[in-house]
Amino acid sequence: MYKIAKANLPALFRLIAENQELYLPVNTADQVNFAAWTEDAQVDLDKLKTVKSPKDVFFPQSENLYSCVKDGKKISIEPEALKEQNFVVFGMKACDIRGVEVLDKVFLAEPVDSFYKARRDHGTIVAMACHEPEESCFCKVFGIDCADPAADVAAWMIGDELFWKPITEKGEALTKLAESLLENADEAKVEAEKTAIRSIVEQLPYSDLSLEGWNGDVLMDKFNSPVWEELYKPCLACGTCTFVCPTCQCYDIKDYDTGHGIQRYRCWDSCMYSDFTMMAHGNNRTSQMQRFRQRFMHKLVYFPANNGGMYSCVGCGRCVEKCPASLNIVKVVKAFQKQGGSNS
Amino acid sequence: MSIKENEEFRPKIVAFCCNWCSYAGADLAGSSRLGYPADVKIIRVPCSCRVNPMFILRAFEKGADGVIICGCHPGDCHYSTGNYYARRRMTLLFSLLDYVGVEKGRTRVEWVSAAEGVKFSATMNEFVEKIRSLGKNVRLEDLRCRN
Amino acid sequence: MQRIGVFVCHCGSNIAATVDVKKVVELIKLEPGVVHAEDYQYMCSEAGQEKIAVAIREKGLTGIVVCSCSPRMHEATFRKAAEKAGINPYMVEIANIREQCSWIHKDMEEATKKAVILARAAVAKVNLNAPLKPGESLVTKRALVIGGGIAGIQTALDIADAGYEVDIVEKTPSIGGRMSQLDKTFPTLDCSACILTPKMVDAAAHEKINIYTYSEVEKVSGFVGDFTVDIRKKARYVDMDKCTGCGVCQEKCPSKKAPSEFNRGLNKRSAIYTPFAQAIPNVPVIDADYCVKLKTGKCGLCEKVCQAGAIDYTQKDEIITQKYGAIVVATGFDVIKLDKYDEYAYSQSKDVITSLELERIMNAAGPTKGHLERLSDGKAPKNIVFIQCVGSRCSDNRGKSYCSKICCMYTAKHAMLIRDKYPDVNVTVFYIDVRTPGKNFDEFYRRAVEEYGVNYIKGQVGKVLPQPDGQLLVQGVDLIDNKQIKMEADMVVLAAAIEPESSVRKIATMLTASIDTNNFLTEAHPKLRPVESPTAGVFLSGVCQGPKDIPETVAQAGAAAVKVVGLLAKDKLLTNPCTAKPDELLCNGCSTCANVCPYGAISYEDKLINDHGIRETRRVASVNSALCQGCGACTVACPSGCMDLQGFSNRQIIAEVDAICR
Amino acid sequence: MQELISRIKALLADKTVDRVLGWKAGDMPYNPEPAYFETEEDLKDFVYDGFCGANLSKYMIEASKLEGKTLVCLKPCDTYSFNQLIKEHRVDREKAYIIGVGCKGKLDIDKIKAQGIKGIKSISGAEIDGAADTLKIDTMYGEKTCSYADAMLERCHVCKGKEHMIYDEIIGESKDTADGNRFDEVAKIEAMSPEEKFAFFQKELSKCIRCNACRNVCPACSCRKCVFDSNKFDSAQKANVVSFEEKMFHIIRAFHVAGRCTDCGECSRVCPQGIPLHLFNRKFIKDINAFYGDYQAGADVDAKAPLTNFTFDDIEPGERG
Repeated sequence: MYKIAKANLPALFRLIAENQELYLPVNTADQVNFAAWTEDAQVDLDKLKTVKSPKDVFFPQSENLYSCVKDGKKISIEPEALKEQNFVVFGMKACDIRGVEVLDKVFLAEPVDSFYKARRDHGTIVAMACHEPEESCFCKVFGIDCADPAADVAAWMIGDELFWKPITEKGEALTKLAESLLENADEAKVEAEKTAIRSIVEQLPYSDLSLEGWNGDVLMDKFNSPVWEELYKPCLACGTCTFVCPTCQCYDIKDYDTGHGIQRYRCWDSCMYSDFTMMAHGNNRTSQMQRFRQRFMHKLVYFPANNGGMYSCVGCGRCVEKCPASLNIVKVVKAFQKQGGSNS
Repeated sequence: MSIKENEEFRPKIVAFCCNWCSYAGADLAGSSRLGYPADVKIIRVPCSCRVNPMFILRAFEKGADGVIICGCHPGDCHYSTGNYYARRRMTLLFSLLDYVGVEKGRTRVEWVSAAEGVKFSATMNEFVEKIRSLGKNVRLEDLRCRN
Repeated sequence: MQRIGVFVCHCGSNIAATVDVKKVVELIKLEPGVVHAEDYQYMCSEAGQEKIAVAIREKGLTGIVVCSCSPRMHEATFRKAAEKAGINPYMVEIANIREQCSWIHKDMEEATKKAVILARAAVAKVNLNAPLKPGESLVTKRALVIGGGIAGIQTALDIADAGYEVDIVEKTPSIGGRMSQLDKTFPTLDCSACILTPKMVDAAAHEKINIYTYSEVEKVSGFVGDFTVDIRKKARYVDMDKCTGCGVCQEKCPSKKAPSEFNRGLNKRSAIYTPFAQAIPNVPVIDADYCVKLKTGKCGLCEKVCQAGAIDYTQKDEIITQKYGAIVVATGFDVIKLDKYDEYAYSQSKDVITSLELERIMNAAGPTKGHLERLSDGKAPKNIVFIQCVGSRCSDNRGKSYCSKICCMYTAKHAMLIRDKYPDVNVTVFYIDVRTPGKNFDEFYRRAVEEYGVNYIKGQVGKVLPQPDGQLLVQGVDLIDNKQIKMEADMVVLAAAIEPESSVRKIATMLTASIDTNNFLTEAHPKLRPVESPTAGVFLSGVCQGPKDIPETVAQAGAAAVKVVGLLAKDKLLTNPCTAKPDELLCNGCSTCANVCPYGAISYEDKLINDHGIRETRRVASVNSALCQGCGACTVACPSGCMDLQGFSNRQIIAEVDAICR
Repeated sequence: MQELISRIKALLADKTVDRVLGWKAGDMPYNPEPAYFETEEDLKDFVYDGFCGANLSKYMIEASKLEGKTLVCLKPCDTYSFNQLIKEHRVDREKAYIIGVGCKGKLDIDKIKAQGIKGIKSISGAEIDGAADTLKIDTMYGEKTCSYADAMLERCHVCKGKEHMIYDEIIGESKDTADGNRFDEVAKIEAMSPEEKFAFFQKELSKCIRCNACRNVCPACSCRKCVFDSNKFDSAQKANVVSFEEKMFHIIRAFHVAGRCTDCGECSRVCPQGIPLHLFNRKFIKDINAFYGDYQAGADVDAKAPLTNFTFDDIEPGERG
């Protein structure tokens, strides 16, 4: 266990950034999101949740896959280079780390997504415990301990000090790089902080949310439930929930005409959009109810059914805070509980 | 295309000309041999009211440095009222572009009649000069379109 | 993907001298969709068109790009050629590499580069072209002639002789126009009235001609073949059917203070009047501004003396709505106002007059009964100075930049007539140039100088100073002798510039006919289509198109008539297929498009729509393609992009933008 | 609120209306959601308080397709949107029973949280009846207070007034909460240099995640299919790249609603990244007022919209009004 004074963090960031890219929560125009560190960046480690999850560090909202360059009637293809430089993500929370684990299930399974894998291989994650969890958090429901996040390095911000514990080899390497700024520390303060966090988590209003009855066995019951008809109505069909979510992994592949060729890129897509999975014959989901249902069935039924019971929700609560119509996954779960009939 | 310091900057300029007045004005400039820089490329539209703001933004996105819309003089529209609508649309669009920090001179509307070959040529010369002085459009262009 | 053939025209050396056509061919072959490209001397020639036909047949082309002169020149030619060879004429696009490239650029490399880009834009567009089919519209077999001067009369007579109904709308109480105000005509010195009056009578008597005098065009809607026009027949207060034209009312009318328009305000007329003796119709009108009865309710003398009982003080303006297939503008001209030319003392001295006023003075029916006399004191003038180009060929904004064309000749005529009738009068003409192109024109001018001893001085007059004794001191320069000239005159005649009649602006706007900076109506092509307006179905006759003399006016009037007859001879016209077309699946039914449509071509209907399996009744736009003229206003008003314009679709224009910007 | 609920019950009972479009209490003190109610039983979850900011007008597009009448609760500013939708034939007046509900300014939970208030358990003072100047907020980290005015949505500080533009009946008092000029921010930007303007919008728009919340919530963006989702302009791009995309999207969106936007402020309310999107719309409104005379979209169903109208002597593009 090491520690570093909060006042020395800029020096730490500078040191890391000398060698590699460093992503961390930065305030831009009043909103905190993960972004590359620069000397002028307004780093904000106090904000519990960034607006977007940090998933785009590994799975960018838009990324090029390859370019076609036209020369007369000849077309040549230039593949996009894979990530080759190491980088550090500083300040990810336990829920977001679980989010990356969900993405791993999708992108690292065969066939492996080489773009994603390259980023995972080269990224070192410094996780941070959640000092004061908020009422929208429900990570506990998914067995996540936000007091003791596990990544390459775990960190705790306690008072004016940041405590630092390397966990993996990558974590050790980063610790070595930063050793000039780190000093040894004992774990007592950290243990006390963990206890404090856990006791807050116990009191959180959503912590006792029950997911009983949400698994692959009940697929058709849930799918055919009349509850969806009631639930979806306020939904505006925007992609806010999808784009702030740490686990949503759907993307679209499109071509951009550059005038001298095309760039084939992929970008996040949302199952809430009317043109999601649009095909020549149209869409396979024609109503917003179907699209709405898809998102929650995927998170709570299809994904666990295919991934050994792992839910693709991590309880970060971003959708709870950001949905323009105040809908969210918790309300969905509760509505089924209340309705009782189909399964609970 | 990167602009080397010593190389003369040749802007890309899109001119939307209405079929009845300005396109004919451009033809008259041509038959009167009233030159203007080759940087200007004309797109023929039936009326200035056919010019959708999306076309203008599209041009900038794809790397145009200036966009000019030419139509019949107010009152002379072949379709009676088209240029009046165009005038309002462009007034508001240009004002918004100015508001988001696009240099004012990059967009222009000019009323040029079929008889005004001289004016067409003079306007284009002037506009190209203005765009040259403003330099490359870097604020609106999509970087992917550079080569 | 289309199979596109690109044809690059040399236009002799017009294009090929500045644009490397071989290079254009070579580079355009690399564009997607282009399967054939070639160049040729003259694409518009028969051999050139045959090349297109051969390529269509042999290469299975589905789209054509011709890189040539302006589409305004030969688009129709190439469309026809394509159609003949079996592909839809609207699969042809023109890249204008002459007017908008080779003719304005000097550097070959630059012009070639631009030509390639223009060709690429056209190829990009053709890739998205779709075959279009014109609709049909019926032709109303009736023509409207606006203006009843010699131009209008001649046009009407020629159309009527071909067997079609014609209406003449004339805003003054009589047809006849400017020509009726002239005394003699050059270069033959015919009496103007003697040659005009028979034509006026012919027009009035023609069974196919219907004359609305004292009337104005109020509103025009519709399009070629099918115009609907509202004509305002102003209240005449005299029943046209009852009036016998005896003229007693005019004699008895006590209000005789109105300036005579016909005599250019040089004398007065009565409140009830016919403008001149030979007026057609020979029915007076009551000038409400001067009529005592209409102003105060008292008097009523004319009603009392009228044996026919034709006077009707209660008459109101009447609107007549009539359909026409073609409209001819023959609105003529007026002389400019001289308020910006104070140096000639026009407003200070009654003896400084315009040439048109001189015409009235010389005319036997004029204010002086044809005696040449000074208006200030009635004395016979001894020295007359003519000043040319007053307001014509003007480099500043006081006057007109153009030459009024008729002044040199009528001044020679005036000078000659004066010298002939009053040999003791000295006549001096100050001129910049004497322009006499025309049959027997120069001979006419030389007779004025050589036979009649008119004193021509090349030079400009700087000032005319009225002297206390009533004489006028003319200060000028003789440019040939290079000396200042001061001479006394007792009459100065100004050759004031002519300009289109002021009401033409309003009429042009109603007709959506374009007009130039001098208010002359624009012709569809300055050389090849001089009597047609760019607006289909609208034709030009006389000075409204540009300065001309009587023979030219009459010739143009006949030409316009032939064009009208050519139009009216058709039963149906093909309509422009480039009309707006909604995509019902995208339509919101919001009516925004209908709100900007100038033709009322968009309506809404509740329709059962199948939107990829979702069936519902929706309010959707529908376009009447016979009414739609294809301006595209609706396409931009439409927020969802549901409304698009065929032939100029959003994606086509964007493809052109992309091609130009890349 | 009791008066409102009993009136709604009565209208449901006598079949004047078939359903009610209002707000349902959420599972937090601040997250009520738009909801339909069809029975008296449903109405036990009905809520109307300071957090019911959502403009229900747009939901009436779908409600107009249903059988029978829908009772809709509209705040004064929402009624402008409803009128505009009538003007554009998107809602059916005959199918709506409009209760104009009173409004004393709506609250923005983000503004409360921005004051460092977190772990919120309950909030008192946001009820519609007992007008409180101060909100009392019970949190996991102790009791906090926040002034009502400081917690109000931006749009309420430039309130269009307490009058409903269209209604069948009005229940409850409204208050004009305006304490600022809605064009001040616009004027501030107008005064900047082009470089500053560009930097300002670049920074704000760089946050955009293309979630389309602004578009989808907007009552003026009522297109069945947005141009940015169709291939009509080849503009259907979803990427957020370091380029023109966001600017194009937001400029065109603002242009498409120019002269139709009632300035209801929903776009800024819902933006997850807190982008002040109203600055685009208000710029157009300010320009329209300056160039073509004052115009308030949605105030009068029969007024000619500025972009489908003209005068012969309108100012020329590029000139300043």
